[in-house]
Order: sequence, then structure tokens, then C-alpha cells
Amino acid sequence: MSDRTETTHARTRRLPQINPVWLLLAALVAGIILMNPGFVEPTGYMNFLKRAAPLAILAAGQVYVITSGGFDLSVGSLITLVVVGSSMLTNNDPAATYWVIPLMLGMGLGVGVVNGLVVCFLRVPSLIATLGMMITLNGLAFLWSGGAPRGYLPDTYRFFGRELVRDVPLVGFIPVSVIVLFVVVGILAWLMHRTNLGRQVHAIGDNPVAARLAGVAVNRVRITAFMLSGLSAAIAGILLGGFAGVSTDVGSGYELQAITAAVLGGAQLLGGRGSVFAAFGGALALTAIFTLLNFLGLPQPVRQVVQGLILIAAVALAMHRRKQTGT
Amino acid sequence: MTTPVIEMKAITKTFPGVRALSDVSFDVRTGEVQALVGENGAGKSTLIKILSGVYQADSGAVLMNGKAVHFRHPVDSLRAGISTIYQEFSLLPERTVAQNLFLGREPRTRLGLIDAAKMRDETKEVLALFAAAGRIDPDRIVGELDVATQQVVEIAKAVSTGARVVVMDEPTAALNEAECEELFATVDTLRERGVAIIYITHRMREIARLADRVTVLKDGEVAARFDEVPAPNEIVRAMVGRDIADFYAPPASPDEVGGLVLSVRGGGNAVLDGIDLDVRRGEIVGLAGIQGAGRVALARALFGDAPFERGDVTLDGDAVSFGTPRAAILGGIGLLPGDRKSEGLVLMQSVRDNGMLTSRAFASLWSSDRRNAHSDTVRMDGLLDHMEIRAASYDQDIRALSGGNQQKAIVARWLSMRPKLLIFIEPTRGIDVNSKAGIYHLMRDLAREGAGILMISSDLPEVIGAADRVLVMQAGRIVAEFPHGASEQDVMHAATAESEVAA
Amino acid sequence: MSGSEGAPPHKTKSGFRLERWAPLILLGGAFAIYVGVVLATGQAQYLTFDNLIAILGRSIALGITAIGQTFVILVASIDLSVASLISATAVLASVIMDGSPAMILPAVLAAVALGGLVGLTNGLVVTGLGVNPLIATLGMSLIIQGCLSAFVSNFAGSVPAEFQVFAYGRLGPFPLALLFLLALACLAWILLRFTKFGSDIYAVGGNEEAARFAGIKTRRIVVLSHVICSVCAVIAGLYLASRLRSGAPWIGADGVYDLESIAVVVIGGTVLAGGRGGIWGTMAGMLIFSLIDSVFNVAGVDSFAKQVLRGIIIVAAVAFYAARSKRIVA
Amino acid sequence: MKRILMATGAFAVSVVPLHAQNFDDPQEFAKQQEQLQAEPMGPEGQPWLQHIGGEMTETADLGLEAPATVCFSNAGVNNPWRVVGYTNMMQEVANHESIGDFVHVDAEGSDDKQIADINDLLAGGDCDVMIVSPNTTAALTPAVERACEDMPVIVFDRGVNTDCPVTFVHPIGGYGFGIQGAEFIVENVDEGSNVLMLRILPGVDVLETRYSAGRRILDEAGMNIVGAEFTDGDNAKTKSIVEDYLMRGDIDAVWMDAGATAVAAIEAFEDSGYEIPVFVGEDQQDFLRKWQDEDLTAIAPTYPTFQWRTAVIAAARVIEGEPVPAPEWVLPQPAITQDELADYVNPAMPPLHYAMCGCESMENYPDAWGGN
Repeated sequence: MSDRTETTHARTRRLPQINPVWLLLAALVAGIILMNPGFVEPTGYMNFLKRAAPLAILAAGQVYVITSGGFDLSVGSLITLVVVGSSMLTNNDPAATYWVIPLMLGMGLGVGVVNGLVVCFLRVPSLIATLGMMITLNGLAFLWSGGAPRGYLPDTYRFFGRELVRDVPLVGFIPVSVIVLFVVVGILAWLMHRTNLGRQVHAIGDNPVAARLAGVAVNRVRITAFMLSGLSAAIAGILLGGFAGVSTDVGSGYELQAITAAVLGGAQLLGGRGSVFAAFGGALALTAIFTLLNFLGLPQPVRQVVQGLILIAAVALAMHRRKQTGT
Repeated sequence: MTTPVIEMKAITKTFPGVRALSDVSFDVRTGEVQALVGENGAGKSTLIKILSGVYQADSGAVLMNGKAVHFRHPVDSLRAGISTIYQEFSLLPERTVAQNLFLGREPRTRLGLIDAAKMRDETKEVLALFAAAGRIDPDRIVGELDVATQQVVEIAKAVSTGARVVVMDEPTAALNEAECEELFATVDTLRERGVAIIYITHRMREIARLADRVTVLKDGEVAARFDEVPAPNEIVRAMVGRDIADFYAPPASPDEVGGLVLSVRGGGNAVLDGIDLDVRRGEIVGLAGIQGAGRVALARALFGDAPFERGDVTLDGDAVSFGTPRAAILGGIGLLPGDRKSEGLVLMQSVRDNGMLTSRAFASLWSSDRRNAHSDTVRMDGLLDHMEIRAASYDQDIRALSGGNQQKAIVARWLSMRPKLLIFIEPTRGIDVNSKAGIYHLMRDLAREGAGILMISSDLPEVIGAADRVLVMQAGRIVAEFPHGASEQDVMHAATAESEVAA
Repeated sequence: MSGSEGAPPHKTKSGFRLERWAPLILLGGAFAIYVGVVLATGQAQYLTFDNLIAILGRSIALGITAIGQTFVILVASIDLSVASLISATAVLASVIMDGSPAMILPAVLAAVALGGLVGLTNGLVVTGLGVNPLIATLGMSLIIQGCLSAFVSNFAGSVPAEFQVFAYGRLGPFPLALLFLLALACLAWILLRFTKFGSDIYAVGGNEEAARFAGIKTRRIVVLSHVICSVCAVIAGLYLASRLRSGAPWIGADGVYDLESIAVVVIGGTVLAGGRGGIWGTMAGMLIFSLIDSVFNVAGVDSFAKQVLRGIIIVAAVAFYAARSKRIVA
Repeated sequence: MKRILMATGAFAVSVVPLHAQNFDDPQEFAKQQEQLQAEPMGPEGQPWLQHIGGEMTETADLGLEAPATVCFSNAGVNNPWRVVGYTNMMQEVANHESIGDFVHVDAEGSDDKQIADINDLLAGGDCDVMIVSPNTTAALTPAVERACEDMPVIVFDRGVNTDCPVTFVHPIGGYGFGIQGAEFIVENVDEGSNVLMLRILPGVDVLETRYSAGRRILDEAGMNIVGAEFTDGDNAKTKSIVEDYLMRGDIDAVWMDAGATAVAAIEAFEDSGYEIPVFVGEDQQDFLRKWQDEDLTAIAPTYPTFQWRTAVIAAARVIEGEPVPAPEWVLPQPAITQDELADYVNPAMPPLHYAMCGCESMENYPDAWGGN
């Protein structure tokens, strides 16, 4: 590289760069409003945010693992396990919520630790390691409940996913899950972009060998990334269980949606780049696509096709931009 | 002299925002070695890539034996008889020597299947040209060979195509002296056989040893053309536009050398044995030796990457035993890896992030990335400024910087840690002449500030010129020691003497 | 660290390379467990020739798919669209045949054409647009599944008895499909081991740039590998249509052929990063899966516990030879 | 790419209606409507032993000796309905001394695997009688045919396209289910009311027939069907869909083709601050409890899990050489109404337990079903 290329890079770099996911989201929201003017009412957009909350939280966690260079396919079945497990443990007792929720969060962290240990010390690529974990957790959820969860989730538990905070100025009401969403995404974004953890997650995804030789505790950072992903899945599970109650396949399909959302937000597969906010935007955009297609009265198959096309187009576009700017 | 095999006329090539070559003319004749020199970014690689069909020129012409040719793909040039050996090995570690040699042009039987027997025989024939390579089994997996042998295979691969023009892009970058000699012999053989050789290098000694003619590029233009090899100074002046008087920093004066920083007694592991090593505050110790002599293994052992299994190490008076690089860094050792791209840099991150990587690695994961016990963003920026890193902004990705500037950012990474011992592996590999001097002076400054420096380099003049003492390694042991300014011949002899006897 | 002199990590010159034998060792282990369980539960009738043949024939569709998946993984790509493609071709073939023997050939041709097209598109999106293969084929999978379910929601069409020979016919004691799988595996082996195309595949997977500079049209190789993978998925779809007598839009997804075929290939010792591995490893991987299933059935393992064990086994099998590598994985 | 898939798809569409199973068969509709009214034969209060239609077949000539080994190829236990049914089955097996070993293989919801399972069972050579719960009708037919050559086969839940099994045990069917719910709606709301129809998945035979029957009755009664949506059986999605419909207008009744997500649908009304309309659910405990607690106007048609008991009973009779209803053993399919609600609600049972299990009097009730 000659020094002269630096200046050209500098020029393109200084252009204001808006992540295209926000433009996509804006366009989609405009479309939704066109189809359904009620969307501008608090009921409209709050319902939307409430619906997007589990996926957005999941994507914010997934982006840690993706940025660190891996995948976490186990989050979907972890959600199922959290919901089923909560129902088994609370067993209709409202007081149980206070220890069940911390326990579930702990379980999410624990699954992350196991994922991380398998990848770091058994050297199993995360695609396979978390695929195995996905199958195992799914089996565990069934094994634990015998196929049919035993308890109802008490209202205390469902508070986070179902209740509203009323009489809020300006917007009227805020679903508790939306508050959880902003708090969690805020914390994860701060961790990713303002702390040593985030920088090192980037570093190990970018070049693990260099990171190790520079003294980065690669395994610790990688395991932490998996833990945060597991934790976010546990939180998403608690919100989903709260929103919709017990069922045995709550989480299925969420792992790919979370990866899709992160990728829509410009996270680079195999590591080195990723933004929590953009993944959050990606999750909102994905939910907005689904909502819009619903309003258009398009059936499920069409939604799949559109999701597939957007996924490919988003990455192709990102590659194209990267090629153009040479970064 | 005969007519040129290759004649490149008035080549101009522009990349978005950069004019890489303007009006460059260049030719090479059969049976000669034409040295192509110039700083990084001067346009050597671009010129070669145009010749080999990786890039297309915007204007100008390439003539082969007087006829205009247009290479649109590396294959085109390969078919025309131009074979290029790139700096990075292009061998497949999982395949055999024969499979690598015939990659992309495997002989086939009448059934259309690969003719493995013929491939093996022809491989043996080609390898027989090389002294050292005659014993290589064509069925060996390349990944199991050592680096030098791989380099031979790489060259054999180029020769086996029956090329009439061979381009070598810094072929000695990964070789030690003995291997270099072997390579030079190979080049001589090729020349005798009437092959035209374009030889790119940074090393003046190689030019003197090999070249028939020299072309110097600077800023995308031909700065000088010599029909006979001139004095090195002349070439350097053409390359950089001035003399470099104080290329190496002056050696340490006796009062600058302080107490022991590092002391190893009887260190050994699977590769090393009986290592006794002392490094003092304020001195630069150079490690010389041939490929596989154990220099990098010694660095890895000190750095906890492939630790000693026996012996004692004291660092600053304390007995230590480092099992991981992290532990070694915590103990006060720093290491600049030999391969910047694959071992040193996190390319997609900013210059500042690269500089702060290590200091952040030793702070709490959960605390702010702007400030930690060892550094903060303001201090890091100051450090980067001080080292005169040329970057549009420290927020820009480090991948856009030149090799020298990248290397400085890695040095900055260690400066904030204030290491007691700093190990440099091939500190100037792939760095242009101007920046090299910068790195030598930087090393000297660090030593003056009280650090002990251990420097490993395959560039013999560099080790001798930059180090206060030179230790020579052979077969995992330290076999000799020389003071600053020793003769290359003596060092060379110490590095190879016993192995010659053994062979 | 490579440095100027990487310490020689390969002290064992051309000696025993575990990764070469790992699939066979795993297969032997799986078989030993099977025999052990059969004997321990006193069900020696499960050791008959018929039964062993039945085990070999358990996962034919998975085996065929995995052969194709081996090609894409060898060139460091991956294909997640095989499951949807299996469904699509099973439906397409069964609808075109619609019980008529005369339509077998057109149906097979149409299915292969569809597969070729999907593989071509996958390959071009990966090479031309530079989209990560995981995303490209995941997107393709969604598109195929969406298009398919837009038009068909149940078993559609039917397969004539003549075509059912594919799945149910026997040649002596051997099921025809098993022999077909064996033939396909041999073909793939010859292709990889003895042709220039095979050599190019390993080159592209091992070092894409080196392959390009050696004059190999790397993009074409990647695209071709994707086409082969898709055509194998098509064959698996045809086999399933023959076996199920009809095609339904869920048979691919129900069999989890996408992720399982990848797991089979990886357990068979082919590296996700490309350039190393082979067909017989994949076949060993397939047999390991069949044996695991059979062990579970013989031992009467609860179906939920089965899942738990299967997940652990996949990870453990890959860890078996990955664990000793020094490379940092993510 | 897309266009070609569309084209092939369009081709498929043009062919499918001619040959695919017909899910809107007026004859079958009428037959099931009639069966709902019929008085079943057999002991009263034990619907799993009852049958509609009087044909029987002798089994003494099959020449089996007790105790015999019964092998069961299960499509899967991948949803709560199958879990409850499978528990019924295992408990019922314990009641029969004539059944020696009971071998169970589970195909985990894959046709291919179930075919392989049946082949394994046949190759093992241990089975005397085989019970099959097919994953899909068409795909399993050849495997069942092969099994028939070796031993008596009993099929339940879904059928196969062959009459070789001794009998096919099943409740009245999907049309019946659809009829019961839709008629309840017609009785309880005015003509022209807004009805939302929620469906699980397209293409599943038992669900398609429920829908076509329900749709037929609602259309004939002049209801305004505001939408028919697929929920994937996903609670969150169900809730979202209902919320979206509520933003657009009132809903007077909700018809569902299966009750798994009924409570989520009800919660959508509650959470959006609407009255809960007339509801068609199913016999899962969570719905029944919600119904009782909120005093809904509702009905719970059932697809009784007690058929899993009946399949075992049929196998035992075959071993013992007793006659069984054949070629089909049609079981009654009662709907739970307001009057019987209290009999079926049981807070001790898990939320996803299916109340119409016919298992209350069995030995290990409620523990084996996960109750307290």
C-alpha cells in the first residue's frame, strides 16, 4: 500500500456513513404507515416494538458472537428451554418468579459458558458446537417436561412480557418488554462500543492469532461473547413466555432470524465488525418486513421468499459497498 | 546482447485516486538477471502484476520476442512462458509435492484421468535440478516440509512449467543465508539455461551477487537504469532520492548498558536445548542463524507461546516461567511478530485500537475502553504522533497504512506497556528503506530508555548493523557470539559450520 | 507464529496422521457400541446380515445429500438450501410423473434441471456477488421453500410403481438404492481423486489465490461444486419421492437434511475451512449416524433423550480430532 | 430463478387439484355430520371402547398366542397431544396380560425415518403384532403393506391407502371437529357477525378438513369471515395476528382448527382491552381453565387422545382372538360444552394436558400425565 492511497481512503471515510439498515427501516415503516395509519398511534408502534423486543434482544446478543468470529445456533432452543423450564419450576406459584428468573438468566449464561468452552478447548467450530447444543437443549426441554410442560407461568413472571406501564406522558403507555428492550440493548451497545470487552471481541474476530500474541485473553473474551448471547436468549425467552405463555416450540427458528437481523445490521460473518445498534435496527427491519407483508395480506410462503431475497440483497449490497470503498 | 524477451513500453496504470505507474518502460533479455528495485509503493508489484496478467495496463504495450501480447489472466502469461513466484507461498499444504508442482496442468491419461505416475516422474526430474531438493519425495505432503524446502518447491514449480521468463518477488524474504546461497545457485543455473529472470529485492547484497542490470522505480516512474551493477549507495540514492548516512543507529556506549534484564540458563524444550542467554538493560541483542536453527522457537519459548520445558529463566532478577503469551506480557515481555498481517495486526480495526490492544487486554473487560492503567486514548494519540505515523486519522482502519506505519503502531502497542524485554522478529520485513531506518532508531531509543531488546532477523547485515551483540544459533542451541560490527563471513560460518560438517 | 523459521511442528515425518483415520476409528467405535448394546440387551437377532443391510440402507437420502455437501465444503463453501431443494424436487418429480411411467424421464430431467439451476444460482451469488455462502444458501432455502409452499401444501402427484423400484427394488440381498449410493460414492471418489476437476477442488479449498494463479478458474470450480451439491440433493429428493411414493413440501425440512448433511461431512473429517477431506469419510459419517439411530432403537432410548445424546455425540465426534489441533477456531 | 420456480409451481397448481386428497368432500362431510349424531355401540361412559358402525371382523384365525410382542412405530411425540396419547398408550399396555413385550420406535416426525424404523422392526423379526401411527398417509403405505405380509397391523390416528391392516382406529374426523365448532358459533352470534378463523398450518389433512367443514357452515350461515390466518401453532404469532385484527375492527367470534394457541388468542383480546368473543378452542386444560375463570361463551371440540388406548385394546383383542370393529374402528368424538366443563377442568393437570383422554380412571392418574 502506498501512502497516497491513504488520503483517498480518508476522503471516502469522512463521508457521512449512514448504515443502510436505517434507510431500509425508514422505508418499511413508511410503507406500514401507508397501509395502516393507525401505526402512528402509540398502540400501533408500541405493539410493534413489543413484538420486535425478543428478536432485537436476541440479535444484540448474537452480534457479539458473530463479531467474535462465530455463530450461535443454540439460542432458539435455549428460548424454548427457558420457557418450558420456567413453567416446570414456577409450577403455578407466583412467588417462585423471584428465584426462577435469576435462575433462568443463570442458565442462559451457563449454556453460553458451555458453548464457549467447547469452541475454545475442544476446538469444535462454533457452527457445529452450537448446532449440537441446539439439538441437545431441544431434547432437554422435552426431557424435562416429558413433552408437556407442567405448570402455568404465573402473572408475576409474565409481567415482563405482557404488562404495560400506563399513564406515561407523551406516549400514553409503554409495554414493560419495550423498557426491557431499551435497557438491554443500551447495556449491550455500551459494552460493545465503549468498553474493553467490545474492542477485544472485535479483535479476536478480526485476527485471533494477533489478539493472542498481543495478550488478549482470547478464550475468556470468546466465552464471554457466548455468555452474553446465552443471556440475551434467556431474556428473550422470559419476554416470549411472558407475552404468549407456555408452549413447546416457542424458540424454533429464532436462531436464524437473529443471525439475519445481525447481518442486516452489517455485522460481518466470520468476525471483526459488528454493531449492536445496527443489529437492533436489523431486528426492527425484519419485524417490519413481516408486519408489512401481513398488512399486505401476503401469505407465509411469500414472506419466506421476501426474507430470502432481502437477506441475499443486503449482504450483496454490503459486499459491493465494501469493494467500492476498498475497506 | 540479444533482443529482449520481454519489453514493456510506456506502461501507465491508474487505480481509483492513485497513479501507480506512469510511462514506465522496462525490458529483460534471455540469460540475464534484471534486478527491479524501489521502495514499497514505488510500483514494482503493479508492474509485475501487469506483466503476469493480474492487472491490465491503461496504456502502453507489452512485447514478447518483439510481438505485442495481451495477458488478461495469470494463465495467459503462464502459457506464454512467464512464471511468477509471489512473496506469499502459493502452495497447498494439504497436497503432495507432485500435486503442487503440477497444479492446474496435471498430465492426463487417455481416459482423461490424472496420470499420477507421470506426474511423480517429472517431479523427480525437475527437483533434480536443485541440489537440496533431490531428496524430496514427490509424494510428501507439502505442509510437512519446512519453510525453506517449501520455498524450493515453490521455485521448482515455476521452473517446471518450462518458463522462459521467471519473476521472483523478494524470494529470500523467508530464507536464511545458507538457503539464500542455494537459491542464488539456482538462479545461476536458470540464467545459464537462458532463462530471463526479473528479480525484485530490497537487499543490495543480492543485487551485487546476482544482477546483470538494475532498474530502479520511484513513485511509479523509472528513476534510474543501470546497465552494470553500481555501488549500493547509488541505487539507494535513486530509490529514496538521497543518501542514508545514518542508516543504522549507533551502537550502545558502555555506560548505556545496564544490569541484567533477562537471563536463561539451560533452557530447552522439544526444539531448543542448553540455551544460556543474557540480555541487559539498554542493549540490543541480535539472533542470527539459518532456517530452523531455533531463533523463533527461542522467542516463542521466552514469550510463553511454546514454553521452555527445562532450565531456569530470570526476568529482572525474579525466577519466572511463562506458560502463555499473556503471562509473559504480564511479566514484562513484549513481542513484535514476524508476520504483521497474520500475527500482528487486527486489520479491520482502527490505528488507535491496534495501538491500545495490549493495554486494553490487561484492563477489566467491563471498564471503559478510553482509559486504563497503562494507557488512554490521549496518550496513545500522542505516542502515535511522536512516532510520526502517517495516517489520515487514527480512527481509520489500519489496513490502509503502509507496512512501516503499521509496524510503528504495533511498537506503540508495546510502548504503553513499558516492557522490560522487547522481542522483535523480522522487524523490517517488507518495509521500505526509509522506514527501515526509522525502525532501527526506534529500537535504539527503546533500549536507551532502559529496555532490553532481542532482535531476530534473517537479514544478516541488519543483525550485524543494528545489534550490540550477535548470538548465532544452530540446531536449537546458541553456538557463537559476536560483537557489533562483526564480519558477515564470520557470522555466516558460525551459523553453518557444523551443519556443513554433518552434511 | 510462523516467523522466519516456524518451529517444526511436524516432527513425525509422514507418520500416522490421526485426522486421516479418525472417521474410521469413530465408525469402528460406533459399530462396537452397536454390537455391545445388541449383545447386552440380548437381542442377537439384530446382528443378522439382513439387519446390517437394513442399517446400511437407513440413511440413503442423507448419504446422497452428504456426498454433494462434501464437494461444497471442500471448496470452503457450504449449502443450507439442500433440504428445501429436496422437498422441491420430490414434489416436482412426483407431480410431473403423476403415476405415469412414461413421464419418469421428463420428471427426472426437470428435477435435475431445477437442481442445476439452483446450484448455478447459489454458486453465482457466492462467487459473483461475494455473498457469504451461509447467507446465500440460507436465503435460497427460504426462497425455494416459500415458492414451493405457495403452490403445494401436501403430498402432490404420485410416483408410478416403476419408479418405486429406485427405493424398494433389490438386487439379490442388496437394496438397489444402497448399490446406487455406493456407485455414486465411487463416482465422487474418482472425480475427486483422479481427475483434474477433483484436484482443482482441493486447490480452491486449500488456497484460493494459489489456485487462481495456477490458472484454475476458481469461480467456475466453486459454481460447479454447488451444481454438484444441488444435483445430489435432487437425487436425494427423487429417492425420497420414490420411497414415499409422492412428494410433499416438508420432507426435506423434516429430515433436517441441511444441518445433518453438514454434520455428517464434518464428522467424516472434511474441514469446514475447505481443502481437506474426502468422500469415504463422509460415508463413514453417514454410517455413524445410521448406527446411532439403530443403537437408540435397539436400546429403546426415549426419543427426547435421543435428541440430547445426538447433540452431544455430534460435538464429541468433531471434538475427537479437532481437540488436538492448535488452530484457534471460532 | 424465481420465475422458473413460479412456473414450475404454477404447473404444480394446475395438476394438484385433480389428484391431491380432496379436503372438501361433501360426501365425507355428510357422513361425519351423521356420525356425530349416531349413538355409539359399546359400554357407556367408556368411549374408548365404543364404536360407531357395527361391522366386526374375526381375529381368531390369525392364530396368535398370548403373551405376544407388540411393536409400535410412532410418528413422533413432538407435540403435547401425542405426549398425552403416548402416556395413555403405555398405561393401557400395562392392563393387558396378553401383551408381553412392547417395543416402541419413534420416527421423530420424519416419514423417511419411520419407513426405516418399520423395516428395522421387520428385519429384527421379534414382532407379533404391529401398531403404526403413520406420520403421513401416502408415504407410509408401502411400509405398512410390507408389514401386513408378516403380521397383523393396526393403524390409528392417520390412515394408510390400503385395506391390509386389521383395523384403522380413529375418531369421527376433521369434518366433525370443524362442524361442532362452527355450529356453536352460528348458534351464538347473529347472522353477518365478524368471525376470525385461525389455522395452524396448511396442507395437514386433519386440519384442512376441519377448516373446510367450518368454513362451509359459517359461509352458509351468512357469517362475515374477516380473515383466515395461519399461526404455525405459535403463541406469540397468534397473539400478534389477533392484535392486528383488533386494530382494524371488531371480532364477534373466533374459530380455531386446533386449540393449542387458544389462550394466546384470548389474551390478545384481554390485553387490548376488548370483551372476549365467542370462542372455539380444544380440550387442553389451559383453555378450559380460562373458559371457566372468565366465564366465556365457548366450546371445545376434541380429537380424543383416548384413541391411543383403543389401538392397544385392538392389538390385545387380536392376540386374544377376539373380534374387533373393522375395517375401521370409528370412535366417538365428543365436544366439551358449558354443561360438562366442570367435569373436565382439573387444576391439578398440566396446562397442555388434553382433558378428553379417557384416562381419569386409570391406575397411575394423574402422576403419569404430569399432574399433581
